Amino acid sequence: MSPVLRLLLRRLGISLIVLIGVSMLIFTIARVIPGDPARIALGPNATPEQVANLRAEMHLDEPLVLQYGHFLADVSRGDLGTSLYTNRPVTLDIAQFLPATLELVLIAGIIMVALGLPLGILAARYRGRWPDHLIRIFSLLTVSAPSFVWAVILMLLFAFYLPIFPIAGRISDIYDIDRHTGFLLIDTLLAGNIAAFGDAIRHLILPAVALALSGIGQAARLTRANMVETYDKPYIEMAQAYGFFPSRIARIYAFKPSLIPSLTIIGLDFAAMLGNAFLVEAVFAWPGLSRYGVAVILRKDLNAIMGTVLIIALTFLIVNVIVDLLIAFLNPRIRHSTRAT
Amino acid sequence: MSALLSISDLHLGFKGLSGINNVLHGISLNIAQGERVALVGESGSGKSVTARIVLGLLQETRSARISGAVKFDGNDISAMNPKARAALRGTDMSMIFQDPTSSLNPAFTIGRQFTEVLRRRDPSMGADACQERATKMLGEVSILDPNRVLNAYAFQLSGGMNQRVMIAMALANRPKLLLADEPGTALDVSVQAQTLTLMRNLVADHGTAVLFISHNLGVVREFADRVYVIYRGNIVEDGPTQALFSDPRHAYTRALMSAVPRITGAGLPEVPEVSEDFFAPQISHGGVA
Amino acid sequence: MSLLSLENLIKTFDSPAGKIHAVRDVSLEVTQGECLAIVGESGSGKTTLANMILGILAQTSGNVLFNDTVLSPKRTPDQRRHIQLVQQNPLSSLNPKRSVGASVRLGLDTYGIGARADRWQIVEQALEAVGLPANMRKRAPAALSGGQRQRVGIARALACEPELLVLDEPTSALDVLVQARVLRLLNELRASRGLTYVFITHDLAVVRNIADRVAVFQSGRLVESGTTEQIFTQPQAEYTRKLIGAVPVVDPDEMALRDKLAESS
Amino acid sequence: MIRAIRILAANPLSLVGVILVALVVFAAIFAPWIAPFPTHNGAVVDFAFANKPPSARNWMGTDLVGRDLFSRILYAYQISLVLGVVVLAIAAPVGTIFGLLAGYLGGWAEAILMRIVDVFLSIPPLVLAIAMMGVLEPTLTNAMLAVTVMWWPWYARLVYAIARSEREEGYVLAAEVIGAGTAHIAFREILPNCLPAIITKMTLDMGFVIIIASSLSFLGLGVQPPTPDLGSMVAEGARYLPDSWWLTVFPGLAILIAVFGFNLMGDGLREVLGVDE
Repeated sequence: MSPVLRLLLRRLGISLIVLIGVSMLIFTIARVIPGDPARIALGPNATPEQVANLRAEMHLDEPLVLQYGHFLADVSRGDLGTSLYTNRPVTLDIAQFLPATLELVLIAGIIMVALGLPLGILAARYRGRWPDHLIRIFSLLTVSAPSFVWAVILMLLFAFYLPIFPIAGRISDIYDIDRHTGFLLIDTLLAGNIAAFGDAIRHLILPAVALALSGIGQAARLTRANMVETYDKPYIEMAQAYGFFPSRIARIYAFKPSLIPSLTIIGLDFAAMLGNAFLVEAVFAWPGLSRYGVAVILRKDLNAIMGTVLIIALTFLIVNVIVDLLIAFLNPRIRHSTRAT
Repeated sequence: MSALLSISDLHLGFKGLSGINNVLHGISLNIAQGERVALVGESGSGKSVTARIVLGLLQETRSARISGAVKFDGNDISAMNPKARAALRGTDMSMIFQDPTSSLNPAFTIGRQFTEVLRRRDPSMGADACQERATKMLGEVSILDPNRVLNAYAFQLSGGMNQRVMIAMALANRPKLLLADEPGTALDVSVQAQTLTLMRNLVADHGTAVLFISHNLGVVREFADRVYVIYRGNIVEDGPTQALFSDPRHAYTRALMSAVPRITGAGLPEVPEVSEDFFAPQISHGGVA
Repeated sequence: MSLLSLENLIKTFDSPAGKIHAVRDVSLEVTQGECLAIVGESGSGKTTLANMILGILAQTSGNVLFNDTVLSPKRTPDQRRHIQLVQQNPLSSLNPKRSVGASVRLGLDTYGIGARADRWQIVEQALEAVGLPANMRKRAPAALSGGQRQRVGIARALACEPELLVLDEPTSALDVLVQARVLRLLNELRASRGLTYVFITHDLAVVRNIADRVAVFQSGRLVESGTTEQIFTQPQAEYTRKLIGAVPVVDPDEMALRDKLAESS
Repeated sequence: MIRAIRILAANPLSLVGVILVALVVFAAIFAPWIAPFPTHNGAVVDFAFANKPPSARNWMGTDLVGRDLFSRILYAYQISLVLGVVVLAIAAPVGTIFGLLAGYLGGWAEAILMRIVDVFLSIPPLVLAIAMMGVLEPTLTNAMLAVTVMWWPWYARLVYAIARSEREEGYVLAAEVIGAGTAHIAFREILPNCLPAIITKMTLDMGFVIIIASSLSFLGLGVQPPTPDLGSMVAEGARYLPDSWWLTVFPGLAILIAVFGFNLMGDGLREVLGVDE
């Protein structure tokens, strides 16, 4: 078995264990709720009979372990229950709202990597000199405010004072695009509507940048830190002893070995974005999972809350497995782990 | 023979939080074309920084305060701009480090790194030509399966193998001067002995001059034509290897010599760790070309 | 009388690439008061062997006997106390966040040596015994030179009042002048305290000047053992000859010895 | 100590951080005396001055019911700092003990403890806190609880990584050979070597806890009105953009200043204590 395949199977196995743990954690949180979930769900006007019926339906009369068993069995069948807020299966609700959030987070992730890594390389290359200091201040500033503050500031500057970008939403009302994937950037292209594609991009930029800002700072600092450590390695001195240009040493000799430890953390930053998307979506009225999430939370809609958190955790675990595979692909030590050490 | 490298009155200090910390107090050293010269001393004596000044690396460290002349091949390195100094490295000068395995980049194959080194001399060199030249150089360091080695990463090879690769890379561009900083100290004694013999024969064939930096008197005696002994930033004694080893005159050199345990079992003599006499003026046995 | 005996010790590690035989069926005796050198290059299994003697690592099979008692890998405090270690790297062997005195005192507190009130005094005596000033106990390891740290390491081991010291490359990280002084100290301590040494090293020149007997290891096997004189004048194994032949030497008579060995092979 | 002062002096940014943090702490402690309108802390209305832009009377303007924004921000700092201190005072020790045991003991303890930590870390931090606040009543105590529950695993992970590498150091081997107990080695030998990193992280985290707590209240899941909170102030004001810009900009800047201060200070501390990133 190839080392990469072995790693993939191992990671999937661990992810499954973690996912079961997550389901236990979510279940625990949901059962911590003070009061009777059935009563809360039905509201104050329900008859005791109705409450009793719902209690039985939700297995609330059985011991906790059995309740968890029912929950796990349902989840593994892909059944997250019915939302008490929309009266639809939670899976349907999530399928409707998740693509908008994923699109936002993915674009923000791309912005984070595309800006954060070069800034980090630049800072490491000029460590201790003014570009390094400037990038340090920038990075510290970006991580010093929650993304909703950046969202508000960006909106004020680039949607109100300088009306370059639209204020809110995913796309202008004039475009009527068939939803195939739920990802508007893809759907507009499928529809062959370039103008709508451009419009969707213009809507994406401010929320994505607001979401990415703190990630850019973190990625830059992380890349710099790992590269500065690499700069102390003998092989960098060797590259210098062979007279390679400093910029080439930075971009190639120091960057590649430093990228591997950086990637894991960048994966975690990506996870943080899934959470921060809630804040940015609220500011820009982005029709994503956040709106749904906040709505179901305010209504104590347990099934929907548990479903939403579970899906987000699953998304995060998938991202992590992808990051691990990427690392395995980039790291010759894993690809060629044939010789015992 | 004219001097290939001539260092005169070299001073070095590092500016720290609590003032300047002086490391070299005006050392002078000469190497002729094709000559093997050793700089021997204990840790912190200033031997490694000397090599890094010759290479022009320390000049780029902002905290370093350097004065004195370093002439290589008739040109004053200290007067050059960083670009001109970099142009010498990897072409007319090259270096071998203490631990071969950690001195090779873990993210690239040996072949890729070899190609980059060859293109320092000739940027237009094609992939096939590089492969051919690398294979030939690996053959010179007695590597029997060059293709496997070129496709491997450093961590897949043994320390001795990596040391041979380093030697091959260092000599691939036919440098005039090779700097060797404690080569192979991280390796097992038997492997170190083999690779040192190999290196000695190769530089003799190529006519490459070597500045050999070591703390090990035995290794120095077997490798060098001439020796400089350095103690706390001062050269205390210099001369042809034979003369210096048979008749050490400086108190520090004598202490160092007597402290080396002998395989004949001469016992462990009482030696001082520091002494006033260690700071006595330099003694020269001559023999400078 | 043998203080330590190793009977058919075997240590095998599992790795993704298969089993690694670190120590393959080794039997050895160490007599009370002697210095036995264990010599080998990297991968010879000498450190694994040391860890089994110290009870840090459980053997796969075989026995470690101390004073004719079989030691299980789960040692009693008393069994631990009598076998102590001096490590190679004086930089990492002392806790950077604790004072020199606290490190030396650990053994006293662990075994209840001396009255609580007297222990700092015992620590100071231990430091003086290895040639360090008593007031060094309040210093941080970072303020010490390599040689001083190594002396602290020796003082820490001796504070436990052991019978056997395992010395794992104790001088190979030191400069030659410092090494010479530490080796002399070790010789003096062995004589004055009746200690027994297991001296692990790759440096044959050091071995020649400190050991009574030598055991040569290669790839986990005991290749050859004998008195120091025997090993250096009439080595039997080809590997031993090769090791001695590779030692960089400084004297003409050393070269003569090497050449003689080369001829006889 | 002298070295620390020298490094700080050579690093003006860290000094700025220390000053910002000092100002924020000072403002929070002495809010009742500094605030021009100390009563605006609670449910007060003054419609004559409702929704006014910054002026000499109200430096940062007034909110929709006429309360002085500057006074409310000072009081909001109180809440933020108390929350940060309480959360870290619980999360850091709990995580540290988890991480130390997993890192030093290895084997089964490591596998089980770190899988538990993995479970917590595989839900994005804010989402876990949001989910908990979803089932709990939105009060200050519950907000602290939710943030603490999501926070401790990060300390476990940090300390675990350090302890695992320290485990290989010679001084641990030395203590084991001498026969010192597990508790001694974990808490007396290894823990002191983790402390610089823990202290640095706690300083940086003061800022991040403020961010997370304000995020919760921004979503309406944290401290409830009329108690002043920076996050809910921004949320309230965002509906009146761009005309009443001061309603969002000043609370937003207040968060930025406090967190930036802790970040600069933590960054400087990292250098003084010699902690890797």
